[in-house]
Amino acid sequence: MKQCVTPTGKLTAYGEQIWSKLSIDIKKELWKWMVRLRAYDQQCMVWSRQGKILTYAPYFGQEASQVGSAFALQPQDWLFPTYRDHGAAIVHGLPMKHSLFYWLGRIEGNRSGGKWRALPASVPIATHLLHAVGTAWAATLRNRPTVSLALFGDGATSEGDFHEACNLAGLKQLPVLFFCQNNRYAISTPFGEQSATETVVEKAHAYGFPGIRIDGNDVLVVYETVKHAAHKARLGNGPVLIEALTYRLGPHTMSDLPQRYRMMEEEREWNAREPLQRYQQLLLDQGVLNEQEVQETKRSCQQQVLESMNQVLHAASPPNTHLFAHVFAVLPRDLKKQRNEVVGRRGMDACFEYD
Amino acid sequence: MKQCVTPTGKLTAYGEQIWSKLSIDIKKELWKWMVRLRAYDQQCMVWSRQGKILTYAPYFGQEASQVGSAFALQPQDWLFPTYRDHGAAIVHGLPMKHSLFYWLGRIEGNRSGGKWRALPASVPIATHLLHAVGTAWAATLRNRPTVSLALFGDGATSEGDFHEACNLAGLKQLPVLFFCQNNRYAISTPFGEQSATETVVEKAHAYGFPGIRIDGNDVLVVYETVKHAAHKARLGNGPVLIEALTYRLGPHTMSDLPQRYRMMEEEREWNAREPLQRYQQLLLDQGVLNEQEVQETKRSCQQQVLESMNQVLHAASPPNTHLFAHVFAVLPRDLKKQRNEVVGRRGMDACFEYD
Amino acid sequence: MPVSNMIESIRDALGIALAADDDLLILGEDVGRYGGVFRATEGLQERYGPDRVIDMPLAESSIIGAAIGLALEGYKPVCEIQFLGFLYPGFEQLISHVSRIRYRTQGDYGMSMVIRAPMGSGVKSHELHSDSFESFYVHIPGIKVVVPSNPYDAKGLLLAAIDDPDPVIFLEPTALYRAEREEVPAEIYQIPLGAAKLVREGQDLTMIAWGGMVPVVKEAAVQLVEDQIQCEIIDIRSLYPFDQDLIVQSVKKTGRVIVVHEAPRTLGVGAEVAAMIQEQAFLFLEAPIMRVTGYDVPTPLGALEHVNRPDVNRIKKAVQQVLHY
Amino acid sequence: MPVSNMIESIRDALGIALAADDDLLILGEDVGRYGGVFRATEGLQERYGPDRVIDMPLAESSIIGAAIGLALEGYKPVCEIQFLGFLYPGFEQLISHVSRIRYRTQGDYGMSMVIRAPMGSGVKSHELHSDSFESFYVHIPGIKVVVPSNPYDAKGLLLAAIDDPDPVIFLEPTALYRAEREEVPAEIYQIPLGAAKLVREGQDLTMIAWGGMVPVVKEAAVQLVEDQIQCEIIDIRSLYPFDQDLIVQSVKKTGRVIVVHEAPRTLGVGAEVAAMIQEQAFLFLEAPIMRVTGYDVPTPLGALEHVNRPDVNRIKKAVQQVLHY
Ligand SMILES: Cc1ncc(C[n+]2csc(CCOP(=O)(O)OP(=O)(O)O)c2C)c(N)n1
Ligand SMILES: Cc1ncc(C[n+]2csc(CCOP(=O)(O)OP(=O)(O)O)c2C)c(N)n1
Ligand SMILES: [Mg+2]
Ligand SMILES: [Mg+2]
Repeated sequence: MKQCVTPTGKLTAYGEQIWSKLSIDIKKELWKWMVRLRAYDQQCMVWSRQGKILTYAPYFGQEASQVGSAFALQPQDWLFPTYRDHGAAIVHGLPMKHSLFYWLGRIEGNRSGGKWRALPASVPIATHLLHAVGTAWAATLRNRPTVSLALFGDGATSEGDFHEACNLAGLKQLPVLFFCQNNRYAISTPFGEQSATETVVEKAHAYGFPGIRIDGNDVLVVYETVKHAAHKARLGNGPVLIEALTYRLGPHTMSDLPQRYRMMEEEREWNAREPLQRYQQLLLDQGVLNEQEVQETKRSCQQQVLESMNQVLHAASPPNTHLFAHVFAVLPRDLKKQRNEVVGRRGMDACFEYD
Repeated sequence: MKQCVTPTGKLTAYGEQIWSKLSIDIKKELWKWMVRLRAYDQQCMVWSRQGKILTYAPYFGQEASQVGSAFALQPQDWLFPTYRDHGAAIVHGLPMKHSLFYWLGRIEGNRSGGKWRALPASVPIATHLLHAVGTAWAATLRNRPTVSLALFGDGATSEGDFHEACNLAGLKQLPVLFFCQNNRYAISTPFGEQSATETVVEKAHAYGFPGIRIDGNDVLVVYETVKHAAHKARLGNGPVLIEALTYRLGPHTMSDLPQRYRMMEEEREWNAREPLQRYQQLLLDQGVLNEQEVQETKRSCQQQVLESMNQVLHAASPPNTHLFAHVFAVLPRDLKKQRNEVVGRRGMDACFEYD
Repeated sequence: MPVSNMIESIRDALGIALAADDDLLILGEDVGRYGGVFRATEGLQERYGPDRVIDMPLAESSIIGAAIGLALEGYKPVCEIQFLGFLYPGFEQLISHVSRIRYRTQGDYGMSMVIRAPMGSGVKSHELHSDSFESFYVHIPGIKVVVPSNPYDAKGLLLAAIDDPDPVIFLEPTALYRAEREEVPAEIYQIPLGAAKLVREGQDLTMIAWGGMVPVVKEAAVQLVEDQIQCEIIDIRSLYPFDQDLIVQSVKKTGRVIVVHEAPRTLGVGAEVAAMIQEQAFLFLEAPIMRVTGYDVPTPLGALEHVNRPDVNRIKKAVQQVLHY
Repeated sequence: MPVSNMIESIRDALGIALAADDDLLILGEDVGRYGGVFRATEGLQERYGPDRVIDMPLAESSIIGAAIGLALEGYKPVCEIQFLGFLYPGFEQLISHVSRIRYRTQGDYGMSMVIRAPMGSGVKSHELHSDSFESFYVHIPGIKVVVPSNPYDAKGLLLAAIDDPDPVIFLEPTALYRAEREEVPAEIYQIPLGAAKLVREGQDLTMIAWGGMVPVVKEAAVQLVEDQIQCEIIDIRSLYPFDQDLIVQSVKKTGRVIVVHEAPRTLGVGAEVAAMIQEQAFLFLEAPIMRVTGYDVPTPLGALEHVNRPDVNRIKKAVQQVLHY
């Protein structure tokens, strides 16, 4: 397992190398993103418990994987996140506000206007890996230096689509990065009951491309690995499978009870390895950060989250007819009739299209 | 690639070992089965061209793989064949007559009465691998020394179900043998355009069980490999992936034109490596067979094929209501009504159930 | 008599079935130590062990495909698919094999298995968690489809489904899992598949519904009494085979019908019900059969779910339209 | 004017589309050097190269899933699925993604793609090669479904489908591929999706069919003339959206209807047609709408195919029943 920063915040030998190459800006940005994402995630858990948003899938504990991977992308690159990867999506461009809309069950949040290149969260496990293969193929066909990053969990490796995506990507040597956040569990199912292999990374052998196993709680190694893999993929070196070892410190979703399937002891161990603290410690030790900055940043991130929610709560609700918007480019006649049923029923303006 | 008998009919060093262990009976039986299957297959191709049976999928050139693998099974073992593996099915117990019914589009041919343990041909590619995993799992749960043999082609390795079956089998270490007849093509698609790996066998790494690559046109190595793998699986050693290198000398089905996608030259090369001739040569050289026996056996096998067809052509046709037989254990009322429509329409006896 | 909600009565049925038949296996994602995402299998692995209540890898085709092999060997698989919207990866195993193996093997092997899945809207779940595509399964020849609307029926229908020699898709309305508690006998009982239930008698109009729509229709009927309208309510319960006779009988009495479902209107099960009724009770119809349904749009996220899901007002309005046709 | 059969007119349309749009890609199993198992893409890879006419691995989920990614990047995928019965492994990509991505992204990305597949019985194929489960696709919100019944329509509808900004399932009746040759203009033309075709005028009864059933219905109509019965025939062509107006107009004239399809009866598209007609033309109906269909059984092998597939006699008998109701 490749690692740059140990759980106690020390640089490994490999870490020293990487550290010396990176600008202060990037070092700080990686940290800031983790702070921001942490604030967002923690607040959403609270809001979900309070019923202010619907059930929520926290990435708590996986911030390094999500920040490090998405931050390594360039704006033209594609990101294909799951329901747990809104952290990565936010780093790639999704405004928190949009994410909050989504967790409120409002589909408008999914709109990107093409401003960042990502599909909304893929809910059916492993299916989006093939979409990433498709955009990567397009990049190859159009000869553009674009990579596609697909995020998925350890459980996803059992689905047939994982295999099909890897096979096609390996066959055509496409610029796609398969980034698995192996957080040890698929809901309650430990990886040992999921997979015939002990690691995810060894599955790469079956597809003719390299696999790399890294510490997924170490934002530096994640960033460096994805950046390097993306660089090589841009040059035509084909796909990479990255297994980032991490741990979901929170529940699967807010309706989950982790104590049903894992030990407090285990959670405690992983708490000690969590990604933000160790990296922050490193930055403090290295003098890149000071305590005051830490406190200020935390406060302002928290503020940003609250403001986003404020905006969302004050945004106009779409009319009921919004149900019919964007089902087709042009509504078929029968659907227009159905839409009119809704208009009549709710007394909404039939001409209004929410934007 | 493991091999016992070279294309010119000589024993390899490994072949000498195997040869010395086998009884004359088995040596002869393997040959006889190949002669029998060859006669059946060649005749079916003719009948299909003449329109006497419907379109037909020949296994011409793959007899060693089908005989060697199925012959290594015991009666309690399960066989899961594809549309091309009726050769293997016949070895495992399917009467030629039944097979002919099938190629005539008569579903009665699929009935086994449990006399041999096999499902009828699986048409949707790779799906039946999971069925084999299921029966193998049952054997484990019931603690019975039964193995399941799933036959499939090189193209099948691209489907998600291939992956899912291997993962589950590897995870639970089930007594299932995944036997891939790599005949180089999936209809027109060569394996090089099918798969990210050069071989099928290396895919086994991703599932935590061994893979073996053998000469699929060498009935001895096929038989020995499957028998050994089955033996180990019975002892609880889990699955094996066997890649048998072979070649479909005939068309994909009788509506296929192989010259659209492969060179005559290639066909000629593979003709020189075909399975029956080389093994027969070995038996003749070793004095296990003589020319007279060859001629007599060929004649009697041909006779058997013709007789089977005769029986089929003289068998009573099921009534139209047979459409409704075995859809459910007990026909729901509405289906009974539908069945009566057919009775009325054709004036058939509503009570008659074909058997 | 003990009182249960639907999830408890389902768990009760599963426990009874596990106890009664050593060959019965429960297979699914997180059904074991976790007890299922809705707790339908809670405590069952503890009691019957991990070889009877089996945590499967995250792969629906594997769940159904392996169940086929197990069924060939005489096991009775009861599969849990986490949500109906995640049955799609197993769709091929279902339509190409489960539904056809009895026919394909000409009776050698029946595919006696149950596939359970939560379905439908009403709890503001995320994408694909509220799909209500029961039509697909009703259209596939060779399988049966059942949807209970209350705890009592859930237990009796599930025990009947488990006992059935053929494959049964057993759909559980998520919105009803914990909605209502009622008396559910502790003992074994079965409700025959294919029999609808007359929920309420009335002479003015027949309301036909199933699953999550039954309580909504009941509430509408209660409110309509204030307008002197007496609705008859039929809970189809078993969508295939379905109880044409009870429906036709009712329509012959009332002459007016509405069918209510959450699924998209086009080719929702309501289409079949309407087509059948006009075939069999044409001369008795005094107004067109009206469908109150979800719209032909992708299952919405939580915020607009209530617009898509038929509610009391839409139903009452439709009743008035049919009555004043 | 050149004369073509359906496979030729489809190939013609694909060639035109490849020439007209550099971003159009054909993806499928054996579509390249082989030209497709029915030869629909014959010669196209030679002309446009292996980056435009692409042989895919044997994996339907991959074909549709990769097409989604390609469409996100502005490509126009035209996928060939070898037989409709092999679309099932791609069903999840279709229903969970293709049909919902425009909606899910709120218009950011339309899934402009065509999925072509041969369908239906009539040529005594082996298992799964004759499936006619068009209902599934009609029921899925967000996709369109088209079924041509002759070479001329096939070309015009395919060009319209390719031009459509939304996903279209384009189903080609295997039995008609080489059945009939007719004049098909060499130039580009489109037949709008959603418009049915009045194939024959008549005042006694309306026959509704599509795809492989259209020639059968036409033959029945010709024979019925001998009995002084004049049938009107509507070829729906586009199953979603479908041309309710033309149908309703016809029914208002004739008052009697039969719908004919090969798919199983229960929840076949005939159910939707019947439900819609009785909703919209209730007062004009003089007899129940009758369905002449495949039965609710697994698609049979060749030998009994003709029993399942509606034929002229069954249709004539149904017409008599409806007329003498
Ligand atoms: C096809 C499909 N089946 C089942 C589910 C239900 N489900 C949601 S998340 C999940 C577990 C996913 O585990 P993993 O891939 O490890 O990702 P993680 O949740 O740990 O991030 C399951 C089973 C689903 N979303 N899609
Ligand atoms: C799911 C599915 N997709 C497509 C087909 C059509 N088809 C039948 S055979 C075949 C090629 C199979 O190739 P391979 O697995 O190598 O077996 P072989 O025919 O060479 O024995 C294809 C694509 C099918 N039967 N099932
Ligand atoms: Mg996980
Ligand atoms: Mg092959």
